[in-house]
Amino acid sequence: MELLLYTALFAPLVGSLFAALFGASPKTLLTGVVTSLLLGVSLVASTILLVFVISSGQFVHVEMMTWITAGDLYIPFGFIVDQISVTMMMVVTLVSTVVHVYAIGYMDHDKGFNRFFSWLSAFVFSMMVLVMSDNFAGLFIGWEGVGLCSWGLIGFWYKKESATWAANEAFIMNRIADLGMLIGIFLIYWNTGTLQYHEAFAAMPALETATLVWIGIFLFVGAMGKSAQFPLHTWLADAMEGPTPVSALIHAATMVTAGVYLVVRSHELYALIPNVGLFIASLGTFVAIFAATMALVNRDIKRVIAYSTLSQLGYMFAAAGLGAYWVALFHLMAHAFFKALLFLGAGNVMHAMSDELDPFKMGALGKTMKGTMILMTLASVALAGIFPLAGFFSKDLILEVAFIDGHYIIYTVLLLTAGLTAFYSFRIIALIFHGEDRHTSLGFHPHEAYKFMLIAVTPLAILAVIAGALQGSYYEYVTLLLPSTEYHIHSSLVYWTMTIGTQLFVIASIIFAYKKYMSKSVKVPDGTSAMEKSFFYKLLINQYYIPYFYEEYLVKPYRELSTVFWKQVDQKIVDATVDSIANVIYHTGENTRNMQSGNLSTMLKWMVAGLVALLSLAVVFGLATRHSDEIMLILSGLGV
Amino acid sequence: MLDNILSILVFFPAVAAILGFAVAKDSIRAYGVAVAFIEFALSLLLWFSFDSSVSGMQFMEMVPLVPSFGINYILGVDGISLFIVILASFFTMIGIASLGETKNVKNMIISLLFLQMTMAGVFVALDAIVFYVFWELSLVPMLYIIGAWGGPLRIYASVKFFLYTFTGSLVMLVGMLFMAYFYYQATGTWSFAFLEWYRLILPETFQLWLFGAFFIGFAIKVPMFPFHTWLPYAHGQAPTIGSVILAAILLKMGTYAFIRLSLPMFPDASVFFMFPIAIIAIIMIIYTAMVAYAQEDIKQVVAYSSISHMGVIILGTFALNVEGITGSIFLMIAHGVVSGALFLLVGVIYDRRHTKMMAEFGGLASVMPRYATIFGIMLMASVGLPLTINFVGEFLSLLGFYQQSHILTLLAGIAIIVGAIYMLAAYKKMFFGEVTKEENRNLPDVNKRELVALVPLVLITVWLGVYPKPLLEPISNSVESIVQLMHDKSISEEAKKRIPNINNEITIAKEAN
Amino acid sequence: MLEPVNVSLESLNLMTLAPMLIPIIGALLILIIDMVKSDLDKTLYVMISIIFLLIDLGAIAQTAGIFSESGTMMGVFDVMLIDGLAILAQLIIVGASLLFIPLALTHSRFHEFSYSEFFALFLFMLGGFQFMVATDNLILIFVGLETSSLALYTLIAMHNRDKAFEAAVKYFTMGALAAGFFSFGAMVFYALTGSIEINQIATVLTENGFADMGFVLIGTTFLLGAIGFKLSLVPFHTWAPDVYEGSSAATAGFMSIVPKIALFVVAMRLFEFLIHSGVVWLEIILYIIVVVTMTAANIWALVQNDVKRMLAYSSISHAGFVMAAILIGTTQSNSALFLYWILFSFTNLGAFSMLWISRQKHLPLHQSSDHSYNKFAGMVQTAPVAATIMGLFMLSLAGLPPFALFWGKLYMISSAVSGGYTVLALIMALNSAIAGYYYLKLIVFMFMREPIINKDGHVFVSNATNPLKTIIGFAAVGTIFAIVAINPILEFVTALVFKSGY
Amino acid sequence: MMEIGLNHYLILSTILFSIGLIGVMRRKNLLMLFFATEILLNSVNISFAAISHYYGDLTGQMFAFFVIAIAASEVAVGLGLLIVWHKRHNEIDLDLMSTMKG
Repeated sequence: MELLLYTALFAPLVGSLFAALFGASPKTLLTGVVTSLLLGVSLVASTILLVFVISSGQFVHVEMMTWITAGDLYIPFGFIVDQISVTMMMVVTLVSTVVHVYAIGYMDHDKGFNRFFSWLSAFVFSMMVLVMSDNFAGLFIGWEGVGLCSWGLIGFWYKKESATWAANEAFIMNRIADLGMLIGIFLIYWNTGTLQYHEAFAAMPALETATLVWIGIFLFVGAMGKSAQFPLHTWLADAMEGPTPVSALIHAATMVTAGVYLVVRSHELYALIPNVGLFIASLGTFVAIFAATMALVNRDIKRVIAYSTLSQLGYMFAAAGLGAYWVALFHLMAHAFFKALLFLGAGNVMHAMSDELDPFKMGALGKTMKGTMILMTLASVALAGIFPLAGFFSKDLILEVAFIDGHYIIYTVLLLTAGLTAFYSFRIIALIFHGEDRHTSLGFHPHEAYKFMLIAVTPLAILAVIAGALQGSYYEYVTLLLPSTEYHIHSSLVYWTMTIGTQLFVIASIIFAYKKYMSKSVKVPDGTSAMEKSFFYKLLINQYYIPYFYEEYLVKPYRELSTVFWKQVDQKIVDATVDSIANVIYHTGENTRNMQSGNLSTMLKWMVAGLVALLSLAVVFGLATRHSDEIMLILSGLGV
Repeated sequence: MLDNILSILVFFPAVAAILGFAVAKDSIRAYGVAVAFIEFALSLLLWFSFDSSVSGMQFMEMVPLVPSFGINYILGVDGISLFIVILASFFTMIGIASLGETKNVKNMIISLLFLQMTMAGVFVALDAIVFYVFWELSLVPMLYIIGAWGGPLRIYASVKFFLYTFTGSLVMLVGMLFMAYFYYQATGTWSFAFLEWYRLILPETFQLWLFGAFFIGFAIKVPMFPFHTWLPYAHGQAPTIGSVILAAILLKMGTYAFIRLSLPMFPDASVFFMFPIAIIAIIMIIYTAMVAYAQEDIKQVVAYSSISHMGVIILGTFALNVEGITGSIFLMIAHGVVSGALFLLVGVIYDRRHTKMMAEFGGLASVMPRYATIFGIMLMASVGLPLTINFVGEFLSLLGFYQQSHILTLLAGIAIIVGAIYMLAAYKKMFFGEVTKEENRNLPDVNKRELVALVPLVLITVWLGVYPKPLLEPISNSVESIVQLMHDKSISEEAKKRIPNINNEITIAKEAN
Repeated sequence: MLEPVNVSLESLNLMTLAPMLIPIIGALLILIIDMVKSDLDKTLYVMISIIFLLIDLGAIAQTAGIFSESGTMMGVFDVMLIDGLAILAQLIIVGASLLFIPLALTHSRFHEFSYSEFFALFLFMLGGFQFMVATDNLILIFVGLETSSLALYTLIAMHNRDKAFEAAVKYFTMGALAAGFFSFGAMVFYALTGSIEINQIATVLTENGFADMGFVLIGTTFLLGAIGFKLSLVPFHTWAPDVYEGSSAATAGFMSIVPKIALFVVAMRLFEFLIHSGVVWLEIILYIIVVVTMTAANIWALVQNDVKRMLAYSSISHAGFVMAAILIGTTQSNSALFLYWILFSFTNLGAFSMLWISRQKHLPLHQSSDHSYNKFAGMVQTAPVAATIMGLFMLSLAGLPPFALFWGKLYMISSAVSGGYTVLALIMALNSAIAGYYYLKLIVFMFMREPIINKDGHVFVSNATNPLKTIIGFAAVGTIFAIVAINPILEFVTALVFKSGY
Repeated sequence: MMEIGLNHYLILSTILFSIGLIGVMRRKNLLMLFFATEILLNSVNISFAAISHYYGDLTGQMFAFFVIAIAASEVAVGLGLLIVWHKRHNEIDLDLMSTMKG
């Protein structure tokens, strides 16, 4: 088992290093193949581990070696494979294998082919570390590692200003969150004296609530960064600058869900502090609808999908916050499949349209790219949560959870969001594949992607369809670790009305979307139509002016303040004071050197003057002797 | 051999330097490399024969110099100093090895060897006066290196560097003399030996004054805000090798001295000044990081970033617990490696373009991929990414100080954000985007000689990031003994509370098991 | 009916007189030789003087031996007084002179050395100094002081340049004034106590408990004026820079060491008892003078553009620094004084000799003064060894460890600390920092600038001959390896000082 | 007719001394300057003589003798210098004697 664990963990690293060897050299298909194969290996290993865990219900726990020891602090490289981590491992390895294979085709013509695969595998490795570590420090390694790789991959086309900018934005925003995480870790160490999950969580019930609340909050701040929760969400949309496979793997399936994973992983902590849980749930809910609204109007396929990812993450947090950890995890898994699928589909479209992203300029692509259309529609249906696809089981479950726990506001909002989700997903489907042909006039000649790319993504498609069916068995084994709260609405009447109601609502919005965007009248918006003038449209298309706000009120001031600090404070004040001291001394010399006039009689006068001065001092002293004691006081001050 | 390996370590380079005068100009480089290599080998030998389980001093040597005034030549090394010594010899070696084309290279190499002597001396000296001798002597070669091979402002920079530090250390000298005098009053004999001074328990007021006197000397050396302004000039003007040694080793003298002198000798004062100093450290971290962000000259960015990192080191030192101090010592080494490497990298591009202005570059990633990669790795190390050497140090330092103050640590933690900001911005400016300037279009990538210097640094960066244990263990051992000493010596309640008592922790742990 | 005066030789204890007589005899001998056969080569005179100095040294050693057995001894109607201070001072005086005399053996011929009188006067001067230090009789001090001074004026003048004469005249006139001060001061004390022997004065004054303090202060003031003049304490220092600049580098170096140590001893004898018997006024005055002398001289040295002049100011500031020892007045500080001065004599003599060997006989047109900073620019490229040695002396003067003067400073400041003069200690330390700048300035010129005037290095060693090189080498070695000598010197000095009750 | 006591002598000598001092400060002519210094020294002699008579021991007068001797030799040296200077510049004005300054 240990061997398997190491294989699963290090196969991607090996792949990455192998690819790195050819980093600077021109494209060699080899790198792509090798990395994909190694990931396959890792996938197999994880599968076996999964089987083992399911069958035996035990963990695999290894401690590879010591990392940091100082004083009482002891941090090993320890890895654990339990129900939670193995789920994540499956998701990660599966999606990434698919993406790798897909990318061989997608990055076909790119100069940085080898570099790309090196980064991508490196990412997988960090992600594995993140999910498999058995302590917070190890988690943090992965945490930062994925951040680094996402930096490298968002900025993969480093010649594009926007790409590098987005990369740095993502990294820095994550850094802000990581600080929170770090503080959380410190709190855990100084209060429980360890960073190992099981020891730490075991010690936690003994601590007073205030501390726990702080720990919970700080850890969640970390989670917010990675999972791009409000207000640290802006980087995710910008991260779409990266190649599409990257978006599929990192910014849909795996990295962004790390936050959810963290919350699920520390469920024992959050179970102790329900208030924080509720806060998380509320924030999640808010983000869900907040992101969905932005997705409604956006005119960039990838950004739309990014926002939908955001809103789905909101769902997950809502679930996790309400204590339905296994539900959250389940939705995480399901979402990974169909969202990755969606992105890869979008990737095909991009290729076909030579990197054009505005759906309004497409239309009727269905004729030329049937396969992609089917895949994406499938994914969208799953996302919308239509029975019997994955989305239905995972998402509706979350709604039920909210309902049963009596958080009706959350419930309503999430329900609404479900409708929005359906609408915007099918908005782009309609715009891309159906309706009028708007692209040929613009001189695009779309073509279907390579066969093997389509084949590569089929596993995702299949899972997107059937994942729901696994719910029962999944529940069985994951609740060995997570709190096993069954969610059953007591009266079946309510249950059915709810379910069917939801379904109808969703379907309705789908139809609405189709009607609206398949009509002949749809044309490339030119900022004239009434809708585009409306306040809400502006608000949404500008993402609620949040990026603008950040730019104006955070970035700019920081830049200016830095300059002030340098030019004014550091040079004009701090340094100037030092120099002025020196100058004062020097100039005193310059000014007084004339005392030495070189004229003999002046010199003699000086001598006599000195004598006279001493004599007068003698007189003064004679007087001073009367007040000798005060004098002594002063002198003692001088140390005389 | 091993009995006075330390003396050999200290004086071998000096002797070699004197002999070096006889070596012909064209073969001096080889000579220098050879000597530096032997020195490095010696330092490694020291490490291998060093017993990590012992917390106290090892390889002690003692020769009376001025017995009537209690000045003795005492050397010794423990976990705290060991690795800095090794680092020093290491950097001298790769520094000489990577030395580019320089006018009268002979003088340069000879002064480097003398510098190596002083650096080794400072860190192994256990007698205040001997310590002071090397401390001051280290200024001279540096003065020469900056002043003779530096940029346009070199003379201003070098003189400023010299006088500023010289002034500070003179105040420190007065402090030392006071310390010796107190010792004389207490015991009736003069002594400047650290280990003797450790045993002296001073009343708190004295501690405060003496701490202040020493502080001025150390703070200027570190350099701590607001005494830092000499550093940007020194770095900005110094030749690459100068900046490398300055950043990697010379700055560490100050922080090392804090741990070696201030803490164990004035525990109460250390506690008393903990928060003021922590605040200064935080100012260093954030303020200088912002200044670094504003720079247009890549070398200045690295220079200011050093100050920012030194802030973290100081913070860790004044955590006054094992985790923090261990972390700060480790970070000294880490920062030495990383900033040294960064300065070397800046030197690489400077040799090619003779400018350090970031605006002059852009898109280098496509022109010099290897260079970009190494720079990237070092950048990530300097940002403190886990599994790189810096992270271990920063993590421990912050972790340590968190025990003393939550909010201050939170502020100090901003280091990891601002650090990322200026470093990534600089990297973006230099390496990303299209190649704009013609002269950048076909710059040669890093050559062999440069790789010789850089690759080892990269390896160390990763190796110690993944497996810092061999360093952490001895360091932490020695630190434990110092912290224990501080706890036992401290008078005030506050101090007793702030400084953990290892022994009883251990006993508690035993009871627990 | 007068009784026949008969004095036993034993009671005279002529041994105490021997050290002073030897150089005087030497001087007379030289004069006689010159009368018998004139225009002999200077080397002869140099060697004769060296021989006599060596004998003198032997004699001092003798007295030292006796002293170590029988302690302080009086002689010759109790005018002579041989104690630790006297011995130490004489050792320094003679030793320094031994290093100085061979500087006459320059490569290019200089006017003064061709006269035998030069050496005769030199030896007379030494005799004078030795008298000064080996007595506590004000008359004898006065006589010694004047003998030596007058000889010194002439020596300076013999350098035979306009500036030299100017210097001599200035020095002389102010010296005359100082002599006036001295005699007046002595008169006051005589009037107060009816005695002119310092220890007598001390006893009388302490007996009547400083009844008329006012007069004591006046007397002290005048003596302070006279001594301050010789020690070049501000504001009596004005002669120093000009005289140093005017006279040859060698003489300047000599002046910066030998006369001062003699005066320090006198000052020690005179002021110690006053301070210890609680004349607070003197303490304050000295405090002020010490601080002002140190600081002001340093500040003026900063702005000089001639190295010799800079060194002049620097030695003023050093004198102030050492004067602190007398202010502190503990055994430690007094021994620190001697230690410091021994080390200082090494370094300073070395520095001045470096100037001396770079001295051109005739000033080039484009050169304002003998030793302008510009002259030394880029020296390391043309004359690396010389530059290094010069730099060494500068660092030592700046008090950079481990070079000679550092140990002096160390011990001096330490004595201030132990004496309870905290602030003073700090001021001393900071002053060394200021001083650092101008010593550094020369180093900067030598090592970091491009040559301006002298493209070939020969200028810097134009005067060098083997004897000179030897001396410089000697000084250099002494400067570098001082540390090994510190302990013996320190123990020796402390023992002597302590034994003579200071 | 009042008795002339020690104090009168002392006062006299002090006055003379001050005259000397003033002379030293005011005189621009080198020769006159030397005279002034002579006055200084001799003013002291007066009081020495007086005091030693007052105490009735000879030390003071001995001192006076020495002072005289020294004064004489000073004059010798001084005049020597003065003559050389006059030879070279044929003037003995102080103010022209300030090539070295600063």
